Amino acid sequence: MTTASSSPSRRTDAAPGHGIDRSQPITITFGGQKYDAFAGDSLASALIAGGNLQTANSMYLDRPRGILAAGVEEPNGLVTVKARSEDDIDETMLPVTSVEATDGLEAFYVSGQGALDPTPDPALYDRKHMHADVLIVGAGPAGLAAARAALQGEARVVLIDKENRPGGSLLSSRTAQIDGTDGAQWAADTIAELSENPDFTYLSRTTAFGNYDSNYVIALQYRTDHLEPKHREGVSRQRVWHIRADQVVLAPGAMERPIVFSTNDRPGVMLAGAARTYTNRYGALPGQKIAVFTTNDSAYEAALDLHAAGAEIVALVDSREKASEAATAAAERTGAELSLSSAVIGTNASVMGDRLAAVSISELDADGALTGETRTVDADLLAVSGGFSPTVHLHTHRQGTTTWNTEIAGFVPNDDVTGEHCAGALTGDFSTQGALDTGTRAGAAALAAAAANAGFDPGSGSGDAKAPSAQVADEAPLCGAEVKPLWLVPSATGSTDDSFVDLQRDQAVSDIERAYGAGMTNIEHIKRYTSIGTANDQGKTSGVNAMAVLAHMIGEEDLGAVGVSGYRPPFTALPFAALAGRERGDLFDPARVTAIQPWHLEAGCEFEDVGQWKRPWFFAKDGEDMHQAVQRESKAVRDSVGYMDGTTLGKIEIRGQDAAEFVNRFYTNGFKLLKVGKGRYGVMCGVDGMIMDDGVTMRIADDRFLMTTTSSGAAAVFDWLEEWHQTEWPELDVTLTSVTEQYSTITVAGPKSRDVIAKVAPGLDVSNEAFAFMEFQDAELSNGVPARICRISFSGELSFEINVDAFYGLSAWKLVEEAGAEFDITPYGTETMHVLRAEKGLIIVGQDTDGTVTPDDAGLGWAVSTKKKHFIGKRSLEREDSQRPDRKQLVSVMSVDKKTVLPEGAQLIAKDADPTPKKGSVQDPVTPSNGQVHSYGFVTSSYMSPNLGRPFGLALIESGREREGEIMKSLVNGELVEVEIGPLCLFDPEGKRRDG
Amino acid sequence: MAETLPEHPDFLWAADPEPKKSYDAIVVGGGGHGLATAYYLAKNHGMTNIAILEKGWLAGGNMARNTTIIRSNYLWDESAAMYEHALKLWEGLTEELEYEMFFSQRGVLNLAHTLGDVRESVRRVEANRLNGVDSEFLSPEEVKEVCPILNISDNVRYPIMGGTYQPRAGIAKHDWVAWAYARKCQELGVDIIQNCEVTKVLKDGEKTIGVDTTRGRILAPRVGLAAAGHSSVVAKTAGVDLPIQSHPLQALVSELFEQVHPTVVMSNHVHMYVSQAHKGELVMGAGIDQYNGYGQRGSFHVVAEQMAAAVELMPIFARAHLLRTWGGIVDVTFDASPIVSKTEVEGLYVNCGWGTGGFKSTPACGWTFAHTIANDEPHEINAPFSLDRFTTGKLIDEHGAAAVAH
Amino acid sequence: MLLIDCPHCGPRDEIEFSYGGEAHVVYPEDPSVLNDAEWGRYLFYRENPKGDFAERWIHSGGCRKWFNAIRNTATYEFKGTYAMGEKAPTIKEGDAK
Amino acid sequence: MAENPTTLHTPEPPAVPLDEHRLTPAAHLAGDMEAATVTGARSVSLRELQFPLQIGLRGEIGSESAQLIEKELGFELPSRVGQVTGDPMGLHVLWLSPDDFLAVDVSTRQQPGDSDRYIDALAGKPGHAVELSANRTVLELVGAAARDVLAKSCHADLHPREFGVNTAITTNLGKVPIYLHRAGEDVWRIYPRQSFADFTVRWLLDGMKEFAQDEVL
Repeated sequence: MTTASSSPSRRTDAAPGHGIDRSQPITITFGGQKYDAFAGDSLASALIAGGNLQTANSMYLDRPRGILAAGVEEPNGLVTVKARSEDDIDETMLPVTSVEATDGLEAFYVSGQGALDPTPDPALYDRKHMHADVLIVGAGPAGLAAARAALQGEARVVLIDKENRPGGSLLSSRTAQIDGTDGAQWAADTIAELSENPDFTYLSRTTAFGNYDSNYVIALQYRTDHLEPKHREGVSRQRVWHIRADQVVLAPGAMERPIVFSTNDRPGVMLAGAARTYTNRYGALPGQKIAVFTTNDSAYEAALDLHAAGAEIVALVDSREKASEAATAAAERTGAELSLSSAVIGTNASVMGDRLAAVSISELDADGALTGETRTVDADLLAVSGGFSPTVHLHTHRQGTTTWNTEIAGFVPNDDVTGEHCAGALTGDFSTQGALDTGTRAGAAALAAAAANAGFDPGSGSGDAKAPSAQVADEAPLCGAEVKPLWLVPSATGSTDDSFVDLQRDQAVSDIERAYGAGMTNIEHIKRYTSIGTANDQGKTSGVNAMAVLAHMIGEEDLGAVGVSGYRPPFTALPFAALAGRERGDLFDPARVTAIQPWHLEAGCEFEDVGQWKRPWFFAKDGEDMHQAVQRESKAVRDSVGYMDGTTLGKIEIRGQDAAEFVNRFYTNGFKLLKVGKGRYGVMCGVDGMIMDDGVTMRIADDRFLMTTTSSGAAAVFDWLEEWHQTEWPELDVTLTSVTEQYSTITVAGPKSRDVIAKVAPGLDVSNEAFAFMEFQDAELSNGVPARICRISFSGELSFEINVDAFYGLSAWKLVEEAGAEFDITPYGTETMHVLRAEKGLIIVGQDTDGTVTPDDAGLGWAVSTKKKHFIGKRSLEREDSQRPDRKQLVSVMSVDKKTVLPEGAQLIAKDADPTPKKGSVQDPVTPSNGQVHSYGFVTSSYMSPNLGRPFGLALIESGREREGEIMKSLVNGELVEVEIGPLCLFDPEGKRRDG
Repeated sequence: MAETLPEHPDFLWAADPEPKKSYDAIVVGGGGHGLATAYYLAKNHGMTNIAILEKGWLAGGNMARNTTIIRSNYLWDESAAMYEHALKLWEGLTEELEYEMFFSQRGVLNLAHTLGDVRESVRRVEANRLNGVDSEFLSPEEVKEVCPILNISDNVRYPIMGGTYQPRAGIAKHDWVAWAYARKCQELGVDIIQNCEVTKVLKDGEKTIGVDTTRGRILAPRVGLAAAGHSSVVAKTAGVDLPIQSHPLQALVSELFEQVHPTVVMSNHVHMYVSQAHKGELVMGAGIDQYNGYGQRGSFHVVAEQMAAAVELMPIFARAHLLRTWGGIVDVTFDASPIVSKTEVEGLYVNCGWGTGGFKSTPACGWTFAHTIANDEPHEINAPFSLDRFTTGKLIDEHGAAAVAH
Repeated sequence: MLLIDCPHCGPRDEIEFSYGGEAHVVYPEDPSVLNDAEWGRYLFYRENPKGDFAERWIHSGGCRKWFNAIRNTATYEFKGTYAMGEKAPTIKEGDAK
Repeated sequence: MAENPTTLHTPEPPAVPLDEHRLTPAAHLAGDMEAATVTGARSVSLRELQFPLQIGLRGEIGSESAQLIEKELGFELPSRVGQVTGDPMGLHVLWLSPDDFLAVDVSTRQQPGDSDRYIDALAGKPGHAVELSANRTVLELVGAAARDVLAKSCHADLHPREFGVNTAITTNLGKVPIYLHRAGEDVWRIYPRQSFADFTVRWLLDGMKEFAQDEVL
């Protein structure tokens, strides 16, 4: 069964087709047309086999373009690939050369700019970490040879390669044989043989895109796009590999450069190596009448391969003066005319279409100027080779430097990255035997270095590894004096407007000329002025040519003097989703929950995110909104009893002979004389004197304290204590242990809390006399669970805190629930906790403080010892700025109308200030022209209080304590509201309720 | 076919002028700040016998590496005054410098994901309004109206609870801004000397007399340092220590997409910010790398983390591609506010510590730093940003207090 | 992803560590005798060299021990790490990156 | 060959008084864990151990305190990173830092007072002994594919050459700080803190899914 294609098939059996499986025909749909293809095809090779190499027109100039390359460097062919299945979405801006053809695939071209699919991406992505002794990038002859040499003894060797099968350049070769075996087969055999060792990992379809410090290489693997959907369930579509390698062997090859000449952008102008790859790897002939334009010998190998596959070679155009052996042989065997010291200076399309129909050829004089007659030759493909640029990207990611090598006309890496070994074409040796030799050497050297570093047994193979031997008929790699780069071919008209350097950005030589004329002599400026090198291909085909054109203008031969050939990650683009990996939805970030969480969920609790914690925010009963729920909860605590999950408070055990001294150095108040069995509230400052945390610390024993911290400050405080102990005061005998998660903490607060505790802990004497405020007792709960119960209050009410080992938390909570039922005990969340503590003027660090608030500012001057010689932050509190009388001080604020709940964050301005907000557009600031309106402070906390019967808030206000009774104003929803300043504590200022 | 951007002018600056033996003033650092400073020295203060000394290529440091966000919605009065002065200058800059720089007031959204975020957001909005900075707090639905591609549903780990919005904020094309200043400097007679690294600030006693450079000695009685992350290194040659630390800050772009993102979105809570440039690429920034570093590169996990955040908040970005990453060097102070100040050495002035605020402040920084150099006295706007505050403790704490980076 | 050689745990990835800035900055014996300028220098001023830098790290995701390192801030290469209280190792110039 | 991996999990010790009043932090996910079990060549399964005794022990190696602790343990404390002393299927001690150790007994369920003798032994001496049995839960990931599941989010080198049987380290599993102990050939114990248990289990179950499918390289 065959499907009609748009064009006659250009598939040929006269070429090997190393990369396709002719027994597995598939069909793709491209731009609405069906194309026959084979498993192993790329989208580009399938299109070329279908006789279609024209891409979308260029982005800015709307010029017709065609497929130029066969690899990731492709500048013209960008496609949108339609969703392959239900668990896939459209993906755009993919190089047509990088997409693997699979049965049923649908795609179409885009012109330099794609449209993102708005459908949420249901595909899976993940990452995996791997450690290697030797990581090899590239499974061409060099990489494979390196792997053979490195996989010895106990070595762990990883070989990654972006292609769907091993072989690299061997896949593009018609005749290569290694050790007497067909090159592509040798590559497959080598992988099979190496894979018998469990410490060898070969990752195909995997592109190393970033190379970071200490050989941390990150690679993207395509795992499922080529598979039937049934194989994909639960399997990530793409995987990002994080590989830490002791040694890295880079064998990524080299990329061919186009040549800059007039109308060099015509569809049908193709890199010679790409034409060869389409032919030999995919059995797809890109043209029938082929002209070849080269600066070196490599294109002759392509000419012979294309000829062997049935194409007519119509012209051989060589920039060099003398015919090389390869040139002579190619001319002889293809029958094509060989033009030396010549260049293609222009191209023409047929009248009927955009594709190349003819090329114009002219001789060049010794200075590179046009000379003699121009002749025109009909051709439907121009295979060009401007030389090769070693793929130095990964090397330069590590700040590795490069040197311009005039022999090969390319940048080659310098040996200046620790633990890196270069092999193959990257080194500037483009021959197959060279790849095998340098690969073997690099692999052996990497093995020896890794074995020495990691101390494993490198086996017997290290050091004397023997390279495989290559036989390649017609191989003519460019080398030495046989390269004559043609950086800028003069045009017949003198105009350089259509001599393109960056095809994707539509930038020509004339654009570089303008930039140069504007004063720019640095390639970085040129790139920015012209945008060359910034498109999808990141200048893979344009970078060196742009530098060369500039060098040409400023008369510099060494391109290294024009700029550095450095690249930034990633080597090839990768989807955001791949980097997101599994961190999506509720796996985006851990949600930390307490042992009581199942109860909260069942109760229909709303949660508040506090750091990573999910904290119960409020417990709405049937039909209640948040306001109603919080009013009810707040009242219940003051009127009867409530209970709250306080587990998230940080807890740190501090033990040692110097524990009291240690604690004392952190808090602003004294802790040395705290009695065993008692607790004390303390404020902790940073070295800058600003409040960083607060909490109650209890003395469990002479040498043992339990410090509690705020929920969000727990980790920071623990780190803070450790830092001082380890780095400043190691002589103190203390050990610190975080026990935050060892305990579940249940707060029981309200006038009836004593009754509840009496039931929950029947053996405990809960009377005021036996169990005073700020004391703790060890007790057994009624179900036999051991607990520590403290009398601590953050609400001003009689209040107890039950601490049990966390795994008992839920049962203890239920015990409280049961015991409290007769008092209508009410669960409450953080919002109610905030209302209650604010009524008492108690701060929440991080809400009523912001890193600029001293203890005195927060009304905690009483907690700052004047007797202590030292505590952290003390010196800063003595600075003039910390003593300013006009510092912002925490006070209460109440809307005069007794109705308005001030927004938290509202600013307070003078009573007579009139900022006259402009009506209408939000574009108008409050004070468009008449300057700042002075803000005296702002509201830090604000609530409706059922216990005060009015809304109230806390605010930090300049000289706030002096302003008690003063009226200020605040802007609420565009209206000015009068606000009265009050004392910090509004509810039960005498503290009568604390003891019940 | 996509819209092409207008072309740059045919002439920008002299390619390679020889430095003179002496100048009235030298600005060290040819980035945005150095160029703006030189421009305002020439234009506002008539000082045209001056030179900009750049160690590499013009505007090739942070100016070439930032994510181009411009906003003035800073919390404290002092900061708001500085950045709002900048924003007002930005609003007339295209005209003044006669250079299209794609200043686009597309607004900046700062998302709130927790109750704490909401509280701090409202505080900042209200403070901004009193300082003449346009700013408002938006509900999740209003956020969605401004930026339809945001996911405001509850089915994410940190749902969007609202956000602040500054409509006058936006973006500009960084290179074009730098070149606009450079061209005007050139016109006003300022010498722009590239590939000229200052190796030592020269003193006669406690007085500045010039600099030694890789292109020889150049004398000047006034030297202004505008070398960003390298300020510590240069200042130290004059014996001046600066309270700054230099860290890598990374950013990235995608390839070009049809426009889908009409504003600038920043989220401090999940560490990411993103805009879509005129040509269509998504421009994003990551958090600051933790370690000191001058390498103009950072660690990859810092970049990767914000990709997850981006996909969570804007699911349409799942298949956008990371095309290029890079790093700048940000110099940060203890209070996350800059230093624009005289020093203990007469005639030596420093402008540094801008952290992530450098680009957006460019015009105001240049304006006030030029004033400081020309008058040997700070402008009222930069007076609070002096070095003295690290002695008195009168800090302008923009990260302790609800600040949003970038 | 820097590779950091914790003196106690050996080489681990950077994500397990937190940075502590300049090393060997000693908390003043008696802060109260310092004037505001001296105190300000202790609080806010740290060396910021481009090149070798003695700095502190804590293996927060490992043994939780602070330690010191010599690292080049231009190349990011670690020249050595040493436990708190140990003397800084002598660093050769010109080590490869 | 296709041995049921569930048999390789550490046997559950008998119940003790008070068990009826306590729950492990991932108890609500026990059914999900059971259902996610993969058998065959790529086997992997996840369980939560039931209340093994965990005691935080502090003391400088070689100090009098360390010796007192060792006397109570009946064996030496581990003295270098990765080292575990004692019996990995009974009472053993993980090295956390040069002066920080975690004693774990997986052959018994914790009961109140279990740590008292260590606390008493250190009376008046530097160091510390802290009851931490509820601080972290112990998840056990078992099977031929267990290492692959871990490698999806653990940076550490878990290859057998570098991470032999009975090695334990402090590391991260994605964003979760954990202790990781390789207690047997294919037996990995993961110690997240109590509050992270729910997330850690769901994170691991997500990572296990693909092993129920044909292998995709």
